[in-house]
Amino acid sequence: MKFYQPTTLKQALKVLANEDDARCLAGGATLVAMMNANLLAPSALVSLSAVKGLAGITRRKNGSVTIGAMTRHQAVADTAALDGGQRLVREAAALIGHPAIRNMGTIGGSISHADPAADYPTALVTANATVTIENSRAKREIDAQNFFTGYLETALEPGDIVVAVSIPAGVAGAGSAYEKFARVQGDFATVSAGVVLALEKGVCRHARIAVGGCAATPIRVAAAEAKLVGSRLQDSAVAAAGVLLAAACDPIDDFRGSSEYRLMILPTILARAVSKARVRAETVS
Amino acid sequence: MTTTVPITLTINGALHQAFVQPWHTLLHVLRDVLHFTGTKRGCNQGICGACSVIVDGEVVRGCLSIAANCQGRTITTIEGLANGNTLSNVQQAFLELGAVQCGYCMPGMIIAATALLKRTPKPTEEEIREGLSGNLCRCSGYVKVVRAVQVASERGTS
Amino acid sequence: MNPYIHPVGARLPRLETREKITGRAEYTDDLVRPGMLHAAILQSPHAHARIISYDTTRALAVPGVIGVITGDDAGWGRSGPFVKDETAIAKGKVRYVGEPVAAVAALDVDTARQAAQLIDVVYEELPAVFSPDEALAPNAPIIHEELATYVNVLGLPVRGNVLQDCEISQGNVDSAWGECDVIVEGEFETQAQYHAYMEPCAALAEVDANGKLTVWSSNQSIFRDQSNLSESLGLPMSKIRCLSPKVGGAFGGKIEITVQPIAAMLAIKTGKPVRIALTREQDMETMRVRHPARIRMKTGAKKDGTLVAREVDILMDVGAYADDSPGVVGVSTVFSRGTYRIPHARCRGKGVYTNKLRSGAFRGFGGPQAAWAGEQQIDEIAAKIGMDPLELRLKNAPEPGREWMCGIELERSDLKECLEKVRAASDWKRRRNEKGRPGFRRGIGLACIPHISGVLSSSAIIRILEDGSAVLSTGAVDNGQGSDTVLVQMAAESLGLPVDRITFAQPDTDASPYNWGTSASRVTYMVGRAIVGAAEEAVKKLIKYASQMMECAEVDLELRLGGFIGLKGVPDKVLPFAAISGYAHWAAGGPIIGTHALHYDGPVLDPTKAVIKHFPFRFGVWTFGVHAVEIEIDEATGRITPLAVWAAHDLGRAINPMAVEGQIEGGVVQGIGYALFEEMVWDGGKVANPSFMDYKIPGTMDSPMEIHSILVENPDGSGPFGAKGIGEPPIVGPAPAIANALFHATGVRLTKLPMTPERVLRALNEAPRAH
Amino acid sequence: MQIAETFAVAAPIERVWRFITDPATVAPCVPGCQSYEVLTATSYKATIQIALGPIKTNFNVIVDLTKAEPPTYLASTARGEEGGKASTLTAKSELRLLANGPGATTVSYASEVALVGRLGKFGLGMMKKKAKSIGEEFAVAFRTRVEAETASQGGTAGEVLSADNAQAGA
Repeated sequence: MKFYQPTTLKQALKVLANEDDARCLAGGATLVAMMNANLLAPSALVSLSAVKGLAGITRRKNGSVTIGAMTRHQAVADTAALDGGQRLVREAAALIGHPAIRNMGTIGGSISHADPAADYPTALVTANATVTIENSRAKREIDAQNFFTGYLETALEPGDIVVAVSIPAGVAGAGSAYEKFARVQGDFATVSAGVVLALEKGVCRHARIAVGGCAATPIRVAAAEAKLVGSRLQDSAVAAAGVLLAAACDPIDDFRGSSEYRLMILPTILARAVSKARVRAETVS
Repeated sequence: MTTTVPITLTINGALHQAFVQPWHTLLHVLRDVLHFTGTKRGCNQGICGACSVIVDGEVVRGCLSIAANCQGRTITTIEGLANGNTLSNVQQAFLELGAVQCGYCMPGMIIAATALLKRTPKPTEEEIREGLSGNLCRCSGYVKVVRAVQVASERGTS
Repeated sequence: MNPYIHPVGARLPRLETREKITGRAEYTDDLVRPGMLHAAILQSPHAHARIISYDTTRALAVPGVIGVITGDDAGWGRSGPFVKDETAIAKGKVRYVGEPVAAVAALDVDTARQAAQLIDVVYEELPAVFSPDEALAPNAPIIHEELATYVNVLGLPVRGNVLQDCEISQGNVDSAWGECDVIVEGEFETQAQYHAYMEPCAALAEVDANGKLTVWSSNQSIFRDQSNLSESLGLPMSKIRCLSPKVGGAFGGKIEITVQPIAAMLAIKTGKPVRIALTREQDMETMRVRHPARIRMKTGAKKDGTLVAREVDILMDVGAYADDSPGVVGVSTVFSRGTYRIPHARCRGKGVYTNKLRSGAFRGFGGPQAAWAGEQQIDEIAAKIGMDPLELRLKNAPEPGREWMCGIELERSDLKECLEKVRAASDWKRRRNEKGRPGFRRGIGLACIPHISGVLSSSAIIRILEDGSAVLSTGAVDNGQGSDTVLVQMAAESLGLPVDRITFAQPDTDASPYNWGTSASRVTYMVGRAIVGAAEEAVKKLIKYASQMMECAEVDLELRLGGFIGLKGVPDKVLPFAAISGYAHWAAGGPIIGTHALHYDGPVLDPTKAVIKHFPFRFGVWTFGVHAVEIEIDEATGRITPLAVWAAHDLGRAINPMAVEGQIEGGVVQGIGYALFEEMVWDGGKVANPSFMDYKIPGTMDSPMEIHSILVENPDGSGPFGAKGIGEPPIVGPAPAIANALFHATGVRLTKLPMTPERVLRALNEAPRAH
Repeated sequence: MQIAETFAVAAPIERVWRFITDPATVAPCVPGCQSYEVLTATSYKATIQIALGPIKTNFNVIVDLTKAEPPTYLASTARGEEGGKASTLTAKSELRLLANGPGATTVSYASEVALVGRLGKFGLGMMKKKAKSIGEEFAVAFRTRVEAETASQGGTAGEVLSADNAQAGA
C-alpha cells in the first residue's frame, strides 16, 4: 500500500488517475473502519487533508451555501449560515455519530460512501443540494438525488473526487427539519426524514421531502410532496404523504429494524419532521 | 508494494518519530510502536471510544486516524493530562466521585470529557451526556461519570 | 469518622484509581516481554465438521512467521468446570462457526493475521443443530459423541445432546392447583446477551528454561486458569503459573478459560513469549453469551393473593461446550421460585448442547431468565385479583424463622423492607396514577430479585511486616468492581490499621492462597470472611507476643486503632505493631502471619425436605432486592425510555457504599440493555452481529441518570462485618420491572426479550384499544 | 442467509430443465460470472465477481449437483472462496420446476447461503438485498435467454443464440 499526501487538488486527481484501486482518505471515519475490518485493502491511500481549498463553508450572494468536501461534520453542525430551508443539513450533521466522529468525518467522505442509513444523503436530497465532482479531465455537477445510485453506490467514476456540496437558498421563507429514529443515540438511522416547507397563511405552498434508511437511496416521491402543497399540513395530509412514501420504499431487514417496522414508523418520523419544519416555517413567515 | 512513511508527532509535549505503514492507525502507533499504552483498543471500529485522543485540540478516534495522516500534529493522550503527580480537574473529579471501575474505557472517557469541557466549559447534564455519548462504559452505568464531569466543570478548567 | 481509621463503611475511591485515570494501569494487551511475538487465530467456517487435515506450509512461508499451532499440536486433554469437554484448540472436530482451529505467532500482529488465513484446513462437514429443539429431535446429530467418557465431576446424567437435567421441587404441585383461585400460565423467551466487557480477551504466555509456563491474562480466577490450562495442555499444575494484571471488565465471561491455551501452546512451540489479544469481532464470535432460554411457567394463587403453587420448565441453549452451564441451569431453576413463599413448586431445568458459541456465566447466572418469567407472572396474578403488585409481593415475602424454601430458614429477611423503601422512595402510589404526555404512555413496574452470595472456597493470609504494616494475600482478582479496595478496607478495619498501611498482593498462583473466583457475588462475603479470620489470628499472635514483651496476661491486652496493642484500661500503655513484629521476627524467629481458609458453610438446600436433583452447588447466603422502573413509551414508534430506577438491595452492610452504588448503577444499565435491545443474533450457525456497530450496548444517552440506590443495611450474622455480595443482583431487575411497567402503562405484555421498539409497537397495535 | 425466488418462463418445462442443467446456458445468466469450467457431469467450477459498494471480490466457486429428478427437481451445493480465502461461501440450493400449461414453467429456488470471513462482516440486511438483486437479474437474463431460444425454434433468432453459446462455452 502506498500513501500520498498531495497539497493541491490537481496532484490528488493525478494520483487517482494513475493509481488503480487508490482510495481517497478524507476523515477516515468510514474508510479506516472498513480497512480495520479487513473489508478493504486499497493499493494506495490519497490523503486529502493537506489539499488546499477543500474545507470550509461559504455563503454566496444568492443565498446558496457551499460546503467543501473536507469540511468536518462538526463544522457543518456549528454553522449558523445554514438556516431556513438549509437548516436540516446542519441538523443532520449534528446527529451523525458522536463528537469524536463529527470531528473526523467529512461531508465528502460521508456521501461518497453513500450508506442509505447515513444522515447526509437524506438531508442533502431534501435540501436539493448539488454535488461538485472533479477528475483529472473535467469538473461536473450533479443533483444529490442523482448522485446516490444504490447501496453504497454513487455516480462517482474511478478517478473522481467529490470537491464540494452546494445547498441552494431554495424557497424564501422556508423552514426545514431532519428527524431520525435510531436504536441508540449516534447509530445510523433506522428511519430518517428530511422536510423543507414554506407556508402562506398556514397553507403549505412548497414541500420537499425525502426519507432515509428505507431503500438503497434516499426516497422522494413527487405525489407525496403534492399531498402537502395546498394543504394546511393537517394530520390526514401528512399521513397520506407518508403512505405514498412508504409505498415507494423497499427497506432492508437488519439489526436496526425489520423492513416492515421501518415502513410502520416512517409516517410517524415524517410527521415529526413536518411538525418541526412547520413551526420553523411559521416563525420565518 | 508497501511504502513506509516517516512521521513526527508531538505527543504530550514531546517530539516522537516513527516509521509507519500506510494502513497503520494512530492507535496502533501510539500503543504498539511508541508504547503509550494508556490509550485502549476496544473495538477498532470507531464505536466504543476507548481509543479517544486529542489531536490538534479536538477529540478523535485513534483507531480511525491513519498515522501517516497525523504527520506534524499535536497529540494529547491520557498520559499527558496530569501535571506530575497533580491530576487534572477531570481526573481528580473522576477519582473522588468513584466514577472508575475496571478503568478500561476511562482513558477515552476522560479525554472526551476534557475535550468537552474545553469546548463547553459549563455544560448542562444533557450536554455532558451528549458529549460522552460516543464513549461506552460497561461497568459504571454512567451516573457517576456524568456527575464527575459536572464537578470538574464547577471547579473550572485545567 | 476518619475513613482511614475506620475504613469499613467509608466511601473510598478504588485504591488503583490513579493508575487507571493516568493511563498507567497495565492490562494484558499492554504487557511486553523481551522477544515477544504476536498471535492471531484462524476460525472455523463451519458449525459442525470433522477436521481431516491441516496444511501450514503457506503460513509458515510468510516472512516474520515464527510458529503455527493446530489441533495436531494439542493433546486430547479436556478442560472445564463440571463436564470437561474442551480441548486447548479445536481438535478432531469443530463445533461452532468461529471456533479457533489454528493460530500463528509472528513478529507483528499484521503478519500473524495474514498468515493465519493461509493455513489450509480440510473439513468434512457434518449436520448441525442451532436450537435446543433441533438438538433434542430424534436422530439429531450428536455434538459430543464421547460425552459419556468425559470427566464429569458431579456425575451429571449426560445423554445425547443433553448436558444438564435438574429438578428442585417440593410440596405437591399437581394437587395444589385445585386450591388456587387464579392461575396464570405462559411461555417466555430470553435472548443471548454478550458480556461486552470493554477489554477483549487477551493473554500473554512465556516458558522459562525449566519448561515452566507463566501466563498473564484477563481473567476472573487465576486458579481456574491454572487448572484449565493443566487439564487441556496436560502439564502438571506445578509447571503453570497464572497471573492477572488489571482486568477490563468480565461479568462472568472470563471466569473460565479464554485464549490462555492458545498463547501457551504458541509459547511452548516457539520458545518465545507470545501475546494474543482478540479483536472485538473475534471476542464476540468465540467467547460466551448469556444463555438463551425458553421458560414455561405456571403460577397459582388464592384470591387474597397468597401464592400457592408454581411449576417451571426451563430449557437453555448451552452452545457447543459445557463451560459453566450446569451451574447456570441449576441456579436458574432455584431462582425460578422467586423471592416468595410458595409451598408447592416443581422447577426443572435442562441444558442442551447446540452448534453455537458456548453460553456461560454472566452476571445474574440464570437469575435474569428466571425473573423475566416469574416476576411477570406475579404481576399477572396481581392484575387478575385486582391487587396492587407491591402489596402482593409484600404478602408473600419470606419471614425470618419460618421455612422459606427447600428447608431453608432465613436468619433475616429484608425483602419487605426493600419493598417498603422502594414504595416510599418512588412515591409508588402517585406514580402508579400518572398519565403520559400526549403520544406517550407512562408506567411504573416492579421486580423482586432473589440472589445469593457465597459458594465454594476462599482463603487469606495476612502477614505483619517489620514496620507494622501488613500485606494481604487472597488470590482474588479484581475485575473492576472494586474488590481489591473492599478487601483492603476489611483487612484494615480488622487490624485497626489505616488503609494505606495494607498492601494488596497481586494474585499469583505461585504465591496466593486459593480463591475459587471473582464470581457469584462472593468476593466480599467469602474472601471477606477469610480476611476477618486471618486478621483475628494475626491479632491473637500480636497479643501473644505483646504479652511477652509487656509481661502481662494476654486477656489484659486489646487491639487499638492505628496499629497498636494496648493494656486494657491504661490508655498510654501501648506497643506499636512495628515493635511487636520486630520482636516476633527475631525473638520468636519469624513474622506474625494470620491465615484462614473456608468452604461455604451457610444455609443449604435440604434434600430431605425437597427433591433436589443434579444441582451442582451447596449454595449461598440469600440476599434480596427490589427494583422499580418508571418508563415512557412512545406510542408511535414503540420505543421504551426508562426514566428512573429505584433499586433497593439488602446487602447486609455496605463495606464501601460508593462501590456498592457503582455496582447497582452499572448492573441496572446492563440490565436495561438486556431489557430493551441487546441481542446476539445468529444467521444459521454464524453470529450475525459480532460488532459494536450491529450489537449495541447502552451509552450515556440511552441510560437513565436517575438511578436511586437504596442500601438496606441489616448486618448478616455470617457475613464479614455483616456484609453480603451485591455484584449480580442489580442486573436481574430491569427487564421484568420494565415489562411490568409496560403492562401498567399499556395493558400489553411481552413475553420475549428484548423489548425492542418493533415488538412493543406490534403488541400495541394488536392490543384492543382499552387504555 | 436464506434466499428464495420464483419466476415464470414462457417455455415448456423440458426445455427449461435442459437449459437450467446446462452450465453453458446458466453461467452467462449469472450476474458477475467471469468464466466457468465443466469438471464432471455433475460438477463445475466458476469465477464470479461480486461487488458490494466499494468492495469488489472474485469468488472461485465449485458447484456440485447432488440430486436430480428431471424435469422438476434439482439439488446442488456450492462452495467457494475469495482469493486469499478472506471469505468463504457455502450454499445449499434446491430448484423446482413446475409446468404451468404446455408452454409455461414456474421456476422456484431456495438457497441457504453461509458467508464467513470478511464479507460475513458485511451488514446482513444489505447482503440479502444484494443476493436478491443478483437473483432477480439472473431470472431476467435466464428468462430472456430461454424465451429467445424458444422463439428461435420458430425460426427467428437461431444463429444469434448459437453464437452466444459458442462464446459462453469458450
